[in-house]
Amino acid sequence: MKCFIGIDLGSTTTKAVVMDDGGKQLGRGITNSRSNYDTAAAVSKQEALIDARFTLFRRGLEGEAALAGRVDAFLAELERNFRHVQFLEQLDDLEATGVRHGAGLRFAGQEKPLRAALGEVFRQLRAESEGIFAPGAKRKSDFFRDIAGSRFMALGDAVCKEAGLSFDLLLNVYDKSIIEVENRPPAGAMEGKFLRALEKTLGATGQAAANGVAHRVQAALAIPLEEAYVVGTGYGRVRLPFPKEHIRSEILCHGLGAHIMYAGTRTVLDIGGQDTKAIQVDPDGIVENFQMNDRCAAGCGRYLGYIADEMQMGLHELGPMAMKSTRSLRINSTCTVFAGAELRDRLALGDKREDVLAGLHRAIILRAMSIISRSGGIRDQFTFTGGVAKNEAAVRELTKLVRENYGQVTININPDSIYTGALGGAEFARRAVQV
Amino acid sequence: MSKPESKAAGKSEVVKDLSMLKQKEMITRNYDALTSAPETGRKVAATFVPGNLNELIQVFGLLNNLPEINAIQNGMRKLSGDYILEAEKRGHSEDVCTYVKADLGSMAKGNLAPNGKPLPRPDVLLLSYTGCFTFMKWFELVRNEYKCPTVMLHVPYQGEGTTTRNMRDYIVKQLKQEVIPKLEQVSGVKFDIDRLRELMRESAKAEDDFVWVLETARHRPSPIDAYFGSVYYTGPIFTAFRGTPDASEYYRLLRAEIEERMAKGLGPITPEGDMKQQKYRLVVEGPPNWTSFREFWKMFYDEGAVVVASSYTKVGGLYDLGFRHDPDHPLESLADYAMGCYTNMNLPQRVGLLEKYMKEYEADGLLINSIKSCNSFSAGQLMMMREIEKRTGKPGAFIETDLVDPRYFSAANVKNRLESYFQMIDQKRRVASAA
Amino acid sequence: MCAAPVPAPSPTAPIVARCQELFDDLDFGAARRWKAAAPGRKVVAFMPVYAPRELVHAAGMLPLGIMGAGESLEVIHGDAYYQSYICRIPRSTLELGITGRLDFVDGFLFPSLCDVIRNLSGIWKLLFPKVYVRYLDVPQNFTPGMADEFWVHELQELREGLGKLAGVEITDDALRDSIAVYNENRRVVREVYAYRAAEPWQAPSSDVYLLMRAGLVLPVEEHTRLLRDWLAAARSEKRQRRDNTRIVLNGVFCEQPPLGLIKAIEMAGCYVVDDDFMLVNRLLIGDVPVEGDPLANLSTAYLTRSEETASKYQPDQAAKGQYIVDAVRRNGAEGVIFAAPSFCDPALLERPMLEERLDRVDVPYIGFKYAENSAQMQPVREQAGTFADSIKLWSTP
Amino acid sequence: MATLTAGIDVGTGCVKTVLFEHGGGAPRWLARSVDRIRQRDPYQLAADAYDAMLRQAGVARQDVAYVASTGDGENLTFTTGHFYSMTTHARGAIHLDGTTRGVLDIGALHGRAIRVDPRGKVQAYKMTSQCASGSGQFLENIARYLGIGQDEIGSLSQQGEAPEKVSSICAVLAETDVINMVSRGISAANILKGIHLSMAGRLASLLKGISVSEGTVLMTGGLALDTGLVAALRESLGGEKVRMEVKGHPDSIYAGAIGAALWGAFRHQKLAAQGRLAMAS
Ligand SMILES: Nc1ncnc2c1ncn2[C@@H]1O[C@H](COP(=O)(O)OP(=O)(O)O)[C@@H](O)[C@H]1O
Ligand SMILES: Nc1ncnc2c1ncn2[C@@H]1O[C@H](COP(=O)(O)OP(=O)(O)O)[C@@H](O)[C@H]1O
Ligand code: SF4
Ligand code: SF4
Ligand code: SF4
Repeated sequence: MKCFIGIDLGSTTTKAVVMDDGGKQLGRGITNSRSNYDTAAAVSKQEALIDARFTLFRRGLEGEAALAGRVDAFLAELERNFRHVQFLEQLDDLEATGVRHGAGLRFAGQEKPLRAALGEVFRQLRAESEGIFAPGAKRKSDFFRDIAGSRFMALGDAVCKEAGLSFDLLLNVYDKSIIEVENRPPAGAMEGKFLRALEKTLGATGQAAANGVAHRVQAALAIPLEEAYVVGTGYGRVRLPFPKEHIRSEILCHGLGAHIMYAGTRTVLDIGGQDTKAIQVDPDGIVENFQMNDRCAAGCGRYLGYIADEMQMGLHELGPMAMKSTRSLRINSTCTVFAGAELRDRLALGDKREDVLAGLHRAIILRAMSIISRSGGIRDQFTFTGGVAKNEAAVRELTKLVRENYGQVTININPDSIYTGALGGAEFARRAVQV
Repeated sequence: MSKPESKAAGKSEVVKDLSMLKQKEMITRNYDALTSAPETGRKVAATFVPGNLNELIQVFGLLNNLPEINAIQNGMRKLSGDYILEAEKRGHSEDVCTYVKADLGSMAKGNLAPNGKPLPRPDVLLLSYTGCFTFMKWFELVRNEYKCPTVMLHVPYQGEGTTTRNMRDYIVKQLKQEVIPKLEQVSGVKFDIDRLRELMRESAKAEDDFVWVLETARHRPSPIDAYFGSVYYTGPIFTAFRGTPDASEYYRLLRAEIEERMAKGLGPITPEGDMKQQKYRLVVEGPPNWTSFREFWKMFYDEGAVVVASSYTKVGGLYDLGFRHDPDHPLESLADYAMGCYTNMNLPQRVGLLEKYMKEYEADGLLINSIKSCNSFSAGQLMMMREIEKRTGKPGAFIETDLVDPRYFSAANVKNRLESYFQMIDQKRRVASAA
Repeated sequence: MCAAPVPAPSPTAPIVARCQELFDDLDFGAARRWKAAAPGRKVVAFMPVYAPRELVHAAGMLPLGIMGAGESLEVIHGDAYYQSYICRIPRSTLELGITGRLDFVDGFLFPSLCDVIRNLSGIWKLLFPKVYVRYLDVPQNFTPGMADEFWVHELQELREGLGKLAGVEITDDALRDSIAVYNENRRVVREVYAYRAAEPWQAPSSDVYLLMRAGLVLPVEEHTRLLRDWLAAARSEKRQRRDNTRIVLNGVFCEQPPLGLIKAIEMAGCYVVDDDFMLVNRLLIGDVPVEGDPLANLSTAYLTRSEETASKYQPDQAAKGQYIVDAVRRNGAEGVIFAAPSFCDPALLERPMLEERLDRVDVPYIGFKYAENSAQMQPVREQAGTFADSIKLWSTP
Repeated sequence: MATLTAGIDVGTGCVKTVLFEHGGGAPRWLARSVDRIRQRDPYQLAADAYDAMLRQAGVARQDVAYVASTGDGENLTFTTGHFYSMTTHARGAIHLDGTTRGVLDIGALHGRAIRVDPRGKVQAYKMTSQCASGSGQFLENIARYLGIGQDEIGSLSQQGEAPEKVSSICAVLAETDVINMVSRGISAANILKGIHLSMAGRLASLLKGISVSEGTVLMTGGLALDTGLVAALRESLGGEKVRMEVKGHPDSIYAGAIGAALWGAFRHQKLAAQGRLAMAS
């Protein structure tokens, strides 16, 4: 089957979308952006293709009587198992890499205990991985680095204490290895992993039903996913190993992506990690005008990230905390760093955290309003995309300001809006072949 | 006529047309005359480009030294950056017009002409206060250095969108009662109105050919680039040569060359030879960037974008709207000329003019190159863009650079913007042709 | 200081509070009420630094000075019209217009202060076609006899335009009366400035600032009364005199710094003894003759007896910048603080020439930039404070 | 009779206090303290630190003739007077090194270059404001990312042999650059050196702005302790035609507080001479 792929290489995350030739989304994938753009692009693409397989499984299983009413649950289970298999594979890689690094010169004289400690940590990690991927378990993140990293720290610390080994050594080995593992292009064959996951999932099912299900899943697996056309976009697009005609401006992709999600979109605001863009599109999704901020963190996602660090909070906790505020304080500093200092001053002076936070959210949105305004203002419908669209307090401030200044326009916010650029890219890929 | 028939793209030496050689020779001669003024005893006037009184200056045998042109020369030769820093070191703000700073910085560093010899001290500053407030401060600052006589010619702005009898009388009065007597005094030459008429007759000749050349951009393909290429075409007529037989000769040659290009169906000449395909026809508002002029231009011809009309080529007069220097009414005609240049038009007039160009030259869009340090041009350009988009239905694009401050030319940003813009025009066309 | 007795309520406080209210009111309630008080009344706005308000007054209309929207207005639409490298005042002024805060304004005058204001006149024409918009090309040729005719003629056109707007004919007599009214106002304005220069501890600069701002929105007669009341009240109270340095503030003639900045300068140990805020209140020096041709008188007053400022050409090289030295001498100042709006060509290009003048006579100075919404006062306090410190510590006792 | 004066410098990063004794010869330094503010109330911290220092010196509050604040200390309630930071850093620098003609004060959020005359009078200055690129906080953030302690930065940076250019000018977005560098396998030493060089470039242009071209340029403020930055600054000034020497001083972080204490003594004397002592209390 012909696939059209859009890859959005962002400053923080890389996103990919796979589309079929009818313009239907088959799958989406995301990974953290890293210095090796090829890998980031390859990983996100692979993730999207994996996701596409699940779409095909679903299509295949729709008519399967044995799973009547249970398709969702079955697929969820299958996915969990698949992720687990994938996780274990990457763990193996990490361990092997670690062992190799542990034998390095830096650790002369310590190789043995280090190797033993590594072995122990990975044994424990494998053992508890079952739990991490158990049904209903909440994972910290979808990225291997985050999941493995946090558990490695916790387990490693204990193991080192036990063994009388400096944890810094182990940490150093980890730091070296994770970068290598992360930057290794993903292993090719997915089929084996699917089959292992399938086996495990079916283990819980009755034999007869299992045969039918396995048959259909295998049939879906056999459908070749042919990469008909790939389009790259985003902040890092020029460094993608693509020929020029496969690269599209991120602005155009965002515009078109937003148009696909909400056909009535005329104005798009995208607040990502390093930049904020306001885009005006025509009724066909073609960009008419746009504005972006320059290289200053004030007013984009990193602003919130910085503030979260400053307050020792998680990024996802900021919004909910700011929502509790009853009066928003005015933040005077433009600069992110000065805003951080102002925040400390204000807290020291007895202002409430939530009020200060609300002020900070207002500040970032005000800056976005100014960029929107420079791009030509807001027209109905207005679509808000990018990572910050996940932040409810930002959404609240934005909604308020839009209402006050532009009246009752429709405001679209989609939890998957982080894929907007990649979606636009995929559509461009499709059009490149079809038009 | 030598034709750049074989211009192996890129490195090989660019074949120069006769007109180019002619202009080069004129400029060299003029700089030599200027730098040798201390020896020859010739007197020197400094004045500004918009609405300049070159014919009058010549009546008195004065050499005309235009500080804006020197700033451009220094910008193109990549010297302006240092000069600007020098001026800032001497207390000038980062925020002000960089032409002024490039000039003052150059003065501080020996004020060398392109021929490597110092430019002479002016004997008189003719402050044609036309179309830009900063001119006044500029000459106050220069006067502070040279302590030389300064003549103010206040040219009223077309605030109400027209010139009036009162405005004209005011200028003529200043010419008669102040400018002419002062120039007589400085030069020791008696004013000779017939000489002035003679020069103006010569001007008008060149002006006819110049307009003819600019208007060839109506053709498809356009044989000229009405911005980058035409910057050279404006040279003689906007500066120290208008009214000289040299200038007439230059435009005669130029016209013949363009006629030939048209006959052969050729596009404009670029630093890398003839421009091939013309995918986009643009109208450009605002001066170009000089420090990266070539790089900037390349971003256009590489993408197949040709400029068919521009406002910058009208700062030295709107000859295409019919104005000619009129030997029968010399002083009145000087007044009309000074009042009529582009920067002296009010915003609604500027919008009207660009709209006219968009339509008459069948442009695909309007591009504004907004100059960070030039309030005269830049304040209001966003509004102009909106207004043109509204009136013509064609998309506008806005880029921000500077005249001669290399710090403000971000090639990556400009390129990103232009690429998005061209892709956008493409998209629009596709949809239009599909419909 | 030892435990001070509870301070008696300051008699100037209510007057200043009223001015503060006018200052804070971005809907221009006072002007709106004036307009609504009688049918057919009209309001004509103007930008800094000089407008012949007498003509507006003589037509029975209210001249309303617009100085941007200050720090409290969140600019949402203004950025659609101005790039980041253009000063703030045109964008906040547009914000006032677009948000309907100036919808009661019938005419708008844009004097030739700089290219930004000049181009704003064009924007206004396009955006608000119903408003009578006029660009005032105030003459820059000060050679005697050169610009009179032109300017009288321009004033005549303005007079006709305003007359049409007001639906009255602006007679010479009406103009003469208006000139007299403004003469009186100018006298009191100068008295306030002189009073502050003599006893700056009695007249906090932020108070004087607010008093002068009030003159932009109140009918002139009322403003004159207000200033008189304030002078009487100020003279009746005794304020603590502090060990402050006396400075002249220059460069603040157009976009306004936030009030907090003026306070910060004073808090950091500086008494402002002269400034160039709201020049329109006192640009013309001395009385404009009431007898004779009023337009000619106004023209002559501007061309021959008006304050110098960055936006006016100085034809005499030797005299260029002398005004800042004069201001220092006249007011017994010890230094100059140059404060200019970011991206303000007139103020920033003028500054080096003024600095050179001050260098020649050994008057110390410092300079910084601000925007009407500047938030951080710390750098201002730091610089003004260090400046005051160094003058204080190094002056011979 | 010996006179005691104290200086309290309330910064955005740290609170510094010093106590001096005057009378006969050079002022003598009796006690000092420096405390990171972190998330605390700086005024309370200043009061506590001041009292702790007095206790350490065995002195009571009323024994101190003049308590001068500087930095953000204008609103402290127990002080005699306030001097602004540039005044005090200039004076403090002259005290620490008499040959000082230029001061580079780099604190948590700001950077300033000050030209001083031999008496400690501020003659010219340039400062960064509004944007925190190249400040102490910026460096601190990076170090935190790299997991490097404040005191290790200097020596580590000096080991950098192939400094990596930092392209982002933004203190916050530079972190992204740094993350990229780490993952490209660039050593912490080279990253730090690169940052130091980019900071030094900015500081050098501040220095140029005040046209100091000879004599000692003393670094004051917390970052003077960062030997890597000092080295980088020397390096980036190396190409200039200047005859100045950039130095740090072990007590540089106290420069503001020292200057305040010394100016306090000067003021005290002057007021005493004018019989206006009561006015200042
Ligand atoms: N769960 C979340 N809650 C709040 N904000 C988030 C969340 N996830 C991401 N963000 C914000 O989104 C930004 C990243 O957005 P993204 O669109 O992925 O950027 P880019 O395309 O530049 O990589 C982060 O800096 C962060 O501020
Ligand atoms: N030993 C050290 N090495 C490097 N930097 C230091 C050291 N000690 C303190 N700093 C830095 O100095 C800064 C505080 O400097 P300081 O001059 O006290 O600033 P402020 O006056 O703004 O509080 C902090 O950002 C801290 O990172
Ligand atoms: S402001 Fe613009 S028009 Fe005026 S001198 Fe500078 S560049 Fe020329
Ligand atoms: S602040 Fe300066 S540049 Fe801006 S409008 Fe006023 S005078 Fe012009
Ligand atoms: S102002 Fe702050 S956020 Fe913006 S570039 Fe500077 S350091 Fe970064």
